[in-house]
Amino acid sequence: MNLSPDKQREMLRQMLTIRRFEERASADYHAGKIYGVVHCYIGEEAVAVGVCSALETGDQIISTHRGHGHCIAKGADLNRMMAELYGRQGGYCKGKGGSMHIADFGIGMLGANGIVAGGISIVTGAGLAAQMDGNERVAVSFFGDGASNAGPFHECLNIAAAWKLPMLYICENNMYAAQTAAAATHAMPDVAGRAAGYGIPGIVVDGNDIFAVYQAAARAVVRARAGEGPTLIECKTYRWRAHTERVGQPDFRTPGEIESWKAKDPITRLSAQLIAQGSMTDADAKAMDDEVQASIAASVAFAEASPFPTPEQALDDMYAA
Amino acid sequence: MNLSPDKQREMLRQMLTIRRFEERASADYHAGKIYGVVHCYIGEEAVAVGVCSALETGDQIISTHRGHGHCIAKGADLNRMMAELYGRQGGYCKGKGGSMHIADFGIGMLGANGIVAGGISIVTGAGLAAQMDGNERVAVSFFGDGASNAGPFHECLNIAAAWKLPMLYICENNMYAAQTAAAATHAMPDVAGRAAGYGIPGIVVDGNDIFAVYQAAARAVVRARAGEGPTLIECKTYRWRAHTERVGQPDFRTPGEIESWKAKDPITRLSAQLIAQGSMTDADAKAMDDEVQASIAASVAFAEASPFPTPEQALDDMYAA
Amino acid sequence: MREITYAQAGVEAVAEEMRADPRIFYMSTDPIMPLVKEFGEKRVKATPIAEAALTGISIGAAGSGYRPIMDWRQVTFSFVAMDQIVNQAAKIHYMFGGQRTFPILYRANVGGGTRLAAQHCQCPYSMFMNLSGLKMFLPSTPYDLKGLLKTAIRDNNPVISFESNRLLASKGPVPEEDYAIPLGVADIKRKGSDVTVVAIAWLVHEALAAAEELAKSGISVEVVDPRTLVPLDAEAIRASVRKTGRLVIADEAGPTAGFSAEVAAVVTEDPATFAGLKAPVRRVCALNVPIPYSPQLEDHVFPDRKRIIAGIRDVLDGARPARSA
Amino acid sequence: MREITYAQAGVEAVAEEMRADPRIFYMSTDPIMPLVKEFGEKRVKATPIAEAALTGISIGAAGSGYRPIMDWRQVTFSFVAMDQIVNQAAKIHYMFGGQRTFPILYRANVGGGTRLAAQHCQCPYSMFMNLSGLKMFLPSTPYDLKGLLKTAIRDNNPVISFESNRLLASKGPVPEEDYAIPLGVADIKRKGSDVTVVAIAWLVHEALAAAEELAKSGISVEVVDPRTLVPLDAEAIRASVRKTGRLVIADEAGPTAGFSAEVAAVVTEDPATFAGLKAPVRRVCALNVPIPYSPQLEDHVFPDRKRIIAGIRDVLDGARPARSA
Ligand SMILES: Cc1ncc(C[n+]2csc(CCOP(=O)(O)OP(=O)(O)O)c2C)c(N)n1
Ligand SMILES: Cc1ncc(C[n+]2csc(CCOP(=O)(O)OP(=O)(O)O)c2C)c(N)n1
Ligand SMILES: [Mg+2]
Ligand SMILES: [Mg+2]
Repeated sequence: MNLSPDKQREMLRQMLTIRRFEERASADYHAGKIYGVVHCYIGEEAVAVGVCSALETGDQIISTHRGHGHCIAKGADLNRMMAELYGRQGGYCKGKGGSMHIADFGIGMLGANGIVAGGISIVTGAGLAAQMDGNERVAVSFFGDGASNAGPFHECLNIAAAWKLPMLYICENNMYAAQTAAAATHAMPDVAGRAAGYGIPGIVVDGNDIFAVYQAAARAVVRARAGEGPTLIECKTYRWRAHTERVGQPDFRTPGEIESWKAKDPITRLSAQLIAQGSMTDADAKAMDDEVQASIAASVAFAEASPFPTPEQALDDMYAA
Repeated sequence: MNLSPDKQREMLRQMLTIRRFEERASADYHAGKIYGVVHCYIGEEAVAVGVCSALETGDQIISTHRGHGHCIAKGADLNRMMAELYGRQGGYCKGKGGSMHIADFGIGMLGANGIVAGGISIVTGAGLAAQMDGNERVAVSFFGDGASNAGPFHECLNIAAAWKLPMLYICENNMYAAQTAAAATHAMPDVAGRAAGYGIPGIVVDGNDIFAVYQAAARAVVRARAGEGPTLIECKTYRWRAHTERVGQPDFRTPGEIESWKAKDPITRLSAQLIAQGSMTDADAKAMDDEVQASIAASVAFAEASPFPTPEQALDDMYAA
Repeated sequence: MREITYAQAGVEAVAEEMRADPRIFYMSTDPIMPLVKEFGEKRVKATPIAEAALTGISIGAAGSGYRPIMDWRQVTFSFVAMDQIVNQAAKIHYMFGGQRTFPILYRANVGGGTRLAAQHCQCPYSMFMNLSGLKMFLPSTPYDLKGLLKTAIRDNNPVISFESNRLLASKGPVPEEDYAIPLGVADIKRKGSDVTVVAIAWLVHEALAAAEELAKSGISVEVVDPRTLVPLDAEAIRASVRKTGRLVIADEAGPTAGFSAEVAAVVTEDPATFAGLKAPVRRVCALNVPIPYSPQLEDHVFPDRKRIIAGIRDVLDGARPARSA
Repeated sequence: MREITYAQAGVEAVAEEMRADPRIFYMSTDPIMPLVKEFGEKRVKATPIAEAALTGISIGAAGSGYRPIMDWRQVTFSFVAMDQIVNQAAKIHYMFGGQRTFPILYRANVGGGTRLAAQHCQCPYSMFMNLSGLKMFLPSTPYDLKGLLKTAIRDNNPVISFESNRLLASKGPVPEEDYAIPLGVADIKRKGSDVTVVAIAWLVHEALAAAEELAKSGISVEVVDPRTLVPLDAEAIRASVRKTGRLVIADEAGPTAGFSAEVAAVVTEDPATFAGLKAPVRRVCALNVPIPYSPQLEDHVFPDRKRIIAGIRDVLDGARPARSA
């Protein structure tokens, strides 16, 4: 692993951006400024950032209902993200999508998706396109442990394996699908064990160790660019907050379990590592956080300055010309 | 394996019945007496008969578009089967179903099914019912290599494994899905290798060796009745005839390949074994075939004597009372 | 009479029937807690996210003597199970010549107002109506929901209960005693003489509000709630239109080949009703786009009392001109 | 002009467009051999039986600059892919604010007459019509099929080509030169003055036969073929009905919330057309059951020229009575 200190600091900054963005998004959701639903990624930041740090421009990813982290890790513009959550004209989807449908095709982020496992095949199509282009691009599907039990997981892994598509399948195993424990719905604890059935590598990594995630992803990217086909990477991680920010939904996880995972915070961990190895001082860390906070505040200001769509704009974008 | 000579002869008789039934059904299809489509199971008889010989009354099975063999192996009435193919009132479905929708719920045969992989979940529901009944019954899903690439295969194997359902999943790998070779659509030659991902046994057997099939099924039945959960059994076999009896459809298989599999005819093989071990004489074999032929002829007579449905009967059976 | 919410009415119906019949069990990706508490995890199953398989599993369990309830939750999630719905559940009784009965209740939440955008705000019940073989309803009150659910759970066929997201928290009177509402019977939610509004779910309440408003200007609106979508109580709708001579159909779904088109057709193809029709029929539906997220956009797309009033005024003004031939 | 079959017209349209645009590729569980021969296995892919994934893969490939054609073959098989159709393909352009275009052609065979029973004999296009976001057509001749397919392949949106099983082998004139037929334009297949029959696919031919028969008794039938289902050429239908004053709708599908209901609604909600309507509209559709196997049963369920004639006679006899109010 040959990560420059700059790159490592950039990884920390991205994780922190996700964290701060979502702290703000959940607060603004509860304040009634963001509508519908918000699913927070807090606690899982090392997965999105670790994987996306192994990608290059032109590589494509797809996300889930829990999409802010993937957007930010792929380089999405915070202003347009926040404006979308605020339902404004300046948002990525002109206020038509909201949190569950945020996308930036320009940077290769093919969208959050409200359907569990709904994005896996779409991004596999991006992988097929990359293969047909012959330009060594890769495509990455992020999905949850819950999604790994759905039909599209199987259909796509088989197709990608049979066609040797340049794909990374990243299972974010946070041990729960909404209120239901993965232990109750999976016969085996490791989703990665299913890869062997398709003749492709299946790898389990500590999803809170950003370097482990990065390394596994980087290897899979090399394999994919070389035309050797897909890899399934399972990142064991945990979400700190409830499944959604909607109030009144049950959460059966014990405080002890939640606390034990907070102790494994990927951000604290990387920050401590960088400071320990002399790549950063405490003051640098503080400055970075201030900068990040400022960028979030700026995104809110941008969102608030952006007008709501006019009712008639509901009729725009129905068909492409 | 403790199969009495009677039982072994019965297995031969059943395979022969499937063979003769389908020879007649395809001839009558080409003669215009049977409509729509007929998918022949000829060459694969050892799978249905081997598996169903390990079952008891009360166990349930489901079939595919290629359903005659499973019906006969589970004990369906030839008269009502043939009458259904002839589209008559006396048929299993009163002429509403035809070859792709033949069923006998009374004997635990939950139907042929026109949708590839469409039956896997239905029979898994029968397995769930058996588990809830607590009566040690099992349920069996037959499906093709093609179906093993479809979502329901994955969803059901995972559910059955997680819930320890008393299920047998029997993949009839005849190396083709219609015109498409399994080698082109599966990254791995063995479908059974996918079982490990669900933590259940995955077994490959020679699907033309009826005793091998029987033995694997019998073990899986013991496991299922003991509450230990499902087994995936992959039976390597081959269909002799084209995918369907419809004319003008391409068949890319080489004559050499087809001939090589005809040389592995499961019926000739069992018949030779029974004669060699002294359980049957040549004359017995001839007599058995005559009896089987007579039963087929009788089924045709039954079908021909059964009236066509009246047009108004199209409105019957829309809803259950 | 005591008042309970629409959501509670649903839970009560299921709980009462589950108490009465041990063959009923419940499956859902996230089960309803009071049901789990009362009946345990064996009968109220938390499932993997595999609605396609579970929809089929419910068919097989039904054919084996059980009476499953499969809760798809948002109707959105039922689309992964559409093969099992269209090709299996809707056809299995008929296709096999009536060999077995398949008593299954499917539950699905529909409708907008939740700011959840295109995938989660859908009213696609008309897609299911187009099938032959499934019964289905979409009630507008806790009373109707509970009564129809009870009938559905006792029915020996697959039945879909569509339930309105917008009404989950709304309250209404529901008796303590056992009762059931037959499928296929419309309810006149308000009597009137000038115009018939056929409305479903949330739009029933919007139509009632519109009627109240128009009553002030002396316009008498009859609000007919079919409640059941299949079988549709066409005769109740026709009788009302024969009386008033005018028809507005209010539906949260889009118009195209929808419930609203079906109501327009059953009215205009009946000679006696057609003869009494004094004005063109009028559909008041969602605009023909996916549902957008931003509140201003979403509210613009969905029909409401204002648009119903406008629709009523149109059919009152646009009286049928003299016959042209 | 040379005559080719409906099936050949489909292959020709695809082949010509594939020659012109290297970004087009084709996926199907069993590919069309002439296409494989000409374009090779890379551009004409034999896929696993995984229509759900492949429908999604076509979306992703389209969003990445390709123009995929996904051939579901029988529409029956599209139901396993319904989530990708309803929740993704139909909404993705709108939901993301028009960021990308998704030029995809889905092909699906529909209709009965093949003795393949309930699962394989289906006409569920109306279910797709109810969605907002998809364009679709169902042509009745080789000429129309080829021309509409060419337009669809060049369109920058997902378009569904429904193609009639009953017409695959039917022949008709198709010019050698390139041509395209715009979506949303109906074709008057026969001019007449007494009654309008709006028909699609095979029923166009049955309607023409009915018209020929009735001409002998001096009844002049106009046959309107909308060809495109979405967007529907409502104005052409209305204009014809304004001229004839009578409407019969002939559709191989069942009536409920179907294409036929939509046509009835667009006619009866238009004031000018409604004013000119001399008789109730009439739907001539399949009976409301799944399709049975046995020929006598199947033929009884589907509508045909005889039922169209009966429907026409009904609307001619049942002239509108004097206004009741
Ligand atoms: C097909 C489908 N079924 C159900 C849902 C409702 N739902 C939304 S998120 C979710 C849990 C997803 O769990 P997982 O895949 O593990 O992702 P996580 O939320 O843990 O990140 C469920 C059941 C859905 N969106 N789509
Ligand atoms: C969902 C679906 N897609 C496509 C088809 C068309 N089809 C019918 S049989 C078949 C091949 C099935 O192959 P396999 O599962 O291996 O069974 P086999 O015919 O070899 O016994 C196909 C593609 C179908 N019936 N259902
Ligand atoms: Mg999870
Ligand atoms: Mg096969």
